[in-house]
Amino acid sequence: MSEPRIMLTAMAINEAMDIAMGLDDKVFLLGEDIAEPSGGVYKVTNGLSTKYGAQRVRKTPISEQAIIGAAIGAAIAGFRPVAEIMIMDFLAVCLDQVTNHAAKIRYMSGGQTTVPMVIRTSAGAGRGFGAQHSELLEAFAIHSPGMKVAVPSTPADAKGLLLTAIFDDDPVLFVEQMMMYWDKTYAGDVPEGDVRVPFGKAAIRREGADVTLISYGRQMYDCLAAAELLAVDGVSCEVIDLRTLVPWDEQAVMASVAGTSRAVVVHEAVTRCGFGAELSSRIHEELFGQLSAAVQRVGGANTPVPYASNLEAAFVPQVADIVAAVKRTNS
Amino acid sequence: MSEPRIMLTAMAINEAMDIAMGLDDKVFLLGEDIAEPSGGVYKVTNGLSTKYGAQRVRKTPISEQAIIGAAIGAAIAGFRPVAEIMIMDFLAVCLDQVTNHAAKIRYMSGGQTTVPMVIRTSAGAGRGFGAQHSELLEAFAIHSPGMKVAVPSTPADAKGLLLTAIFDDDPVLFVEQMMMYWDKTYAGDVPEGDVRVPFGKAAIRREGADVTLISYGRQMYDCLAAAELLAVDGVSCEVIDLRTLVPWDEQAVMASVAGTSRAVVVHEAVTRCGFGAELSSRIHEELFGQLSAAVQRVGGANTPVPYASNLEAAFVPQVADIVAAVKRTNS
Amino acid sequence: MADVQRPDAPDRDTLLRMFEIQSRIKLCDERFRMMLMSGQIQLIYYSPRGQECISAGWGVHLRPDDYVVTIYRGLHDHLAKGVPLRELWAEFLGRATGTCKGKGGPMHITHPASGLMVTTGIVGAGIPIANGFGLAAQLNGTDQVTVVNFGDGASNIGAFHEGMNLAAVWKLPVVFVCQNNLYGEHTPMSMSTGVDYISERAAAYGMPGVTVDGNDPIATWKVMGEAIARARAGGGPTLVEARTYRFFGHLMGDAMEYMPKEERKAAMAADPVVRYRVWLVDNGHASEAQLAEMEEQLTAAIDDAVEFALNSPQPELSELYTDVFGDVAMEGTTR
Amino acid sequence: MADVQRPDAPDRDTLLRMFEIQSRIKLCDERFRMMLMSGQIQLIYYSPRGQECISAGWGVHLRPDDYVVTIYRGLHDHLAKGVPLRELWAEFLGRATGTCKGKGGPMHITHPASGLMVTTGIVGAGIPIANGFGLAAQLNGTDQVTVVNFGDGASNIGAFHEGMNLAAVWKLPVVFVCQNNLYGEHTPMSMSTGVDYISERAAAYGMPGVTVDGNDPIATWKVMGEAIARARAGGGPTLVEARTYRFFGHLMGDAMEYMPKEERKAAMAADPVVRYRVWLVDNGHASEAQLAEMEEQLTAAIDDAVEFALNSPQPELSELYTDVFGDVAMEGTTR
Ligand SMILES: Cc1ncc(C[n+]2csc(CCOP(=O)(O)OP(=O)(O)O)c2C)c(N)n1
Ligand SMILES: Cc1ncc(C[n+]2csc(CCOP(=O)(O)OP(=O)(O)O)c2C)c(N)n1
Ligand SMILES: [Mg+2]
Ligand SMILES: [Mg+2]
Repeated sequence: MSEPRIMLTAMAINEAMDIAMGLDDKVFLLGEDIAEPSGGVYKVTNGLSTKYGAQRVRKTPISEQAIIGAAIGAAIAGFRPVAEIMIMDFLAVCLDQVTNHAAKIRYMSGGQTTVPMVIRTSAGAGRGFGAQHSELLEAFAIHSPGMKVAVPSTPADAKGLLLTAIFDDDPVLFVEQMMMYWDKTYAGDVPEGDVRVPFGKAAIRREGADVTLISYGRQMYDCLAAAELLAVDGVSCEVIDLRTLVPWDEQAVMASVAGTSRAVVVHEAVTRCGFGAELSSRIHEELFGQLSAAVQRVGGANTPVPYASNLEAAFVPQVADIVAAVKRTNS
Repeated sequence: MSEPRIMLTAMAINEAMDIAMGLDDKVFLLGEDIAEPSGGVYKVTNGLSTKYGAQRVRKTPISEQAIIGAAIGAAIAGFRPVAEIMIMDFLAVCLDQVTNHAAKIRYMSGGQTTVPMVIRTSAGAGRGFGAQHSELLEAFAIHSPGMKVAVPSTPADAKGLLLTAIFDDDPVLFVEQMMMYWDKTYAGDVPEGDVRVPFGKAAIRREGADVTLISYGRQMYDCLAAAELLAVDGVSCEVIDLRTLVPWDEQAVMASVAGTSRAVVVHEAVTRCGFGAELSSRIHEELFGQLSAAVQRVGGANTPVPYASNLEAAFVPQVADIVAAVKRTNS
Repeated sequence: MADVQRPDAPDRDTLLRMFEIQSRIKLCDERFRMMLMSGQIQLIYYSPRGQECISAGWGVHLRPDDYVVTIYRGLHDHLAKGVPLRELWAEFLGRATGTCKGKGGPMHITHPASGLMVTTGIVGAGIPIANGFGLAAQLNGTDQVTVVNFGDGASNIGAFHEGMNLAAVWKLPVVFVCQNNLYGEHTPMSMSTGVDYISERAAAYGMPGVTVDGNDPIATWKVMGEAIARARAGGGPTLVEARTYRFFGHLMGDAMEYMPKEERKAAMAADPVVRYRVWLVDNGHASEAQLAEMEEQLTAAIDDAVEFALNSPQPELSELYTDVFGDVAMEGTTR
Repeated sequence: MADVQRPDAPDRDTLLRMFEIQSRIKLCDERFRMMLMSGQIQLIYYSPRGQECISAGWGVHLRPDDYVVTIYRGLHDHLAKGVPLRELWAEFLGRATGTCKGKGGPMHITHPASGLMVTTGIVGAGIPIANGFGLAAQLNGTDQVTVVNFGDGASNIGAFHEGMNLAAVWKLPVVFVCQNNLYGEHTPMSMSTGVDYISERAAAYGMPGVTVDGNDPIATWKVMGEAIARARAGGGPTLVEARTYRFFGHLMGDAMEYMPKEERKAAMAADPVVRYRVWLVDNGHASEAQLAEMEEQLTAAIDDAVEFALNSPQPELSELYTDVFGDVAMEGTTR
């Protein structure tokens, strides 16, 4: 049942959808180009329309409002739709359906109607896609009460969190960093079968005593790399991978930072008003007296994502930025 | 030229548009129902279509994407459009035009094309409008590099900041709290003529020594009220009104907090991932060693805006919440 | 229509059920406006007065398990779908006993037990959501129909377009009811819309489109019946434009300067509910006494609902934090 | 069309100018694909191959001060509007000498000097923005025309609907050019769109709509000319659907499993640029030598542009922080 196998992220996500559809015929997928013969522009839904048919793996027109709207209605009526928004920046064309409807309907109905749906979306810079295809916008959903948000970093989490998301009774924004889909660097063990990863439980990816690095998604690897480098200088970093941002594991974070007295938060999204600001604020609010230094933030530049590869690389937070931030907590 | 007169907020905003249109025939207005005979659902554009004609005060269909798009194109072509999005929650139906286009076009074009436009929008709870007509969403724009953001608190600022916004060469989101439009409580002196208020310069609304209250828009008055109450207990509050959030006056804030060593940030928007988180983070980052307590945040509840008047009132931050937050900085 | 027998009319029972729905709406609306004007209650109120026949026209065709989606101007639709008066009034007044515990309010009336699934305040946004209900029925293999209501102004927003096209491509069992009251807020339809008849837009999706006089209950009943039957039989969606008039401006307190006085006067003089009542009596479908009794009963039910609502408490303050998420553990989150 | 004289054809100069634009596009595209396949350059590339005649069709009608808006698949439109080869190539390669200093990239080519105002990567989003250029011309009282290009798939998104309606209501001098290549990414138009001809959608806005064979340069030239002339004369907008075929999948590297092989083969066999070339020679509009020389010159210009681009530096790292705002004081903002 839970024999581990090395898998790529895209395959793990595919497997989660496969398992969910096998378990519950109320689960269906909809989105642009997700069906065969192509199986999705990133091949993440590959094979699923062949296995489950065009009724349950539904290709849509280029109509993101219609996609999310159909998912909302079907979810209220008892289904568990998994809607794909091809690239996260396109959330902006359907945000009304996401924030004004999916997120608020449970509340506005006094709990009568629930919206158990998942919005899967791929995100992130690094592919030379330019300013309108490279953003991480999780902050929009986090600032919209009613939405849950997951950002996996490992194939096992991608699978396990997606299974949890699909069977959760609230709408979940599920963020997949496209750089990770098919890159072997990010491959990892994935247990077989219906193994779920709970929301709101962070993973401690490395234990350490001097400073806590808090991140999620692909930036977790940069934190690990920074921790390696810093270890050489004798700085011991604890690396926390949040896995879900709404809810997020305050307990684990506070416990770690209470121990280390120093924290750095890292994400790819634009720093200004990003989730790092929320994390930083909460840590200061809870642990002010126990901190040796201000919580440091490392995020994307406060700019649109540039095209030229050197600028794009500079936009994304680097391992060196994390190392520098850790050093700031020690000065 | 600058004889002060007592005006209501809506009138001050109206006067700014009137002056701008008189000064520059490239300024025009567009939005739903903004023309005569009704002059806008809140009468903020009253009289302007009669004075400047239907060509320059343009009623639109209910098509927010078309409104913002038309403003963007015209702005690039040399106009200074002032687009009205009736209620701030409706930003969600046109966010793509705002964040992916208005905000990014200067950058994506390498500075060749600029987008000198203003998006005026009314916002805020307190009118019994429910979850979809009551939100403050300035965080979305702040997290979208390229957008400037202004949130006036006084009629003089409403006029002066709007004039600056219209003649600024970047897109500006101009947030008007609808509770203030016609309420005499918020009336104030407004200088005559083309008197502009610069962006990025905070106003110190009350001087104080013990704690700095930082806010913007209508919540500034709650800060003043809290300061009054706290003065009775011998706590001296400095009240800073940011006026613009992008850019924001870091210098003034840091100077004040360096002096008081305590800060509370206050806004109406949902607390989680709101601009208060950014402010709190920045203050900690800059002044950690000089702070006596963690920066406290007071914001809207982490919920959609409820309908029942008692719940709606509880959603919005109260003077008592500010007082309590100040007390937390002293414990 | 006053003194003509209509060969296209439905049976007597249906005729009277339509009148009952219309009257319930009309009387409720009158009570709301009266109580608002007298200051007894305070709320943002979008009167549906003048549009009663439209919702009655689809109301009598629908089953309880059919789905309805509507908008802020939704009172008539809520009542036509059978949302109970007490809970409806309580919700309008923001009471704990309301359909949504007072947390949604008039713009967000929800009552799944009656099939009233979503009321939205965002123009056009209900249209894509309605497709989801249609899709659920299609996937479940039931013959449930979804009716989604919206205004003429809504036909200019993106969500309308995306929703209509998807419904057509997927042949969803959804009836799109455009209640064309000739105005969107303060703007006459002709100033904002590239066509004269909203139904012309159906062709852009390969969908049947039909315009009906929404003030003629029988014609409306017929057109709605055809569209609903087509959807139920798997024949796909229809766009029905029901033309009518909004008696009282966009919302209560609206000065209505933009509505020509004569136009409004004429529309009110031709009050479709009053006209229909006369026709029912004149043509022997009901006696004056019978209708008067029905109206009395409705008035009594409204009296009861108003009292129920006024006597109900506001929600507990703790309700601010509930129903954000399904997990109790995530509730009670502070600011 | 190979051996027939066309009475509807424009003068010889126009015929040759169209061919020149088409060839510039075709040769540029071939160079891009060759360099990509050989690994000399790396970028996300959306080939416009097959769609050349459409942009050439409007290109010869436009003045430098007319406005064009286009999309990620925009190379043909950029070239038809006269964006200079060197800066264009440099931008595609992300160099400091590019139209946008390398900061925008192929999806965001901007060159106001040629009237190429906006290139967007968001499907449909250019349509509402194009209206703004049209409005500017209208308010300024000039007779400038705006041409906005988009795909068949884009006709299903909300922005299309809102933009078309507003243009019609305001009678804007905008020509909406739907380059219907029968696919949106991997999805054939028939699976996503409720109509067979996108031009049918124009009626939903009271706008003239016309479908033309976008592979027939002369027919396309004629239809574009009429639409542009109408807009220039104050007659308002037109929706032109130019039907064509996308030779190479959605983007470079696309496995094209979803495009029937025979269909693609047939389209490529009927290559409109090649066909047009033959027709020009067969009908005496140009000699083989003349066209060959033109192609040689274009090739030389492309050689030059490629060399220019390859020899240009990437932008300075400090450029990351510039052009976010107009105020220098706000630049250099750190993370
Ligand atoms: C997206 C959006 N834009 C604007 C509004 C403000 N608004 C509320 S109702 C309305 C008019 C709608 O007109 P119509 O669709 O004809 O419906 P009616 O009110 O006439 O029933 C407008 C503009 C809104 N609620 N949502
Ligand atoms: C709003 C939005 N949704 C989805 C996409 C992803 N996407 C890019 S191109 C494309 C297909 C567009 O098809 P069409 O409009 O026919 O243009 P073509 O590529 O065929 O020229 C899609 C779905 C996008 N860029 N923007
Ligand atoms: Mg209307
Ligand atoms: Mg296409």
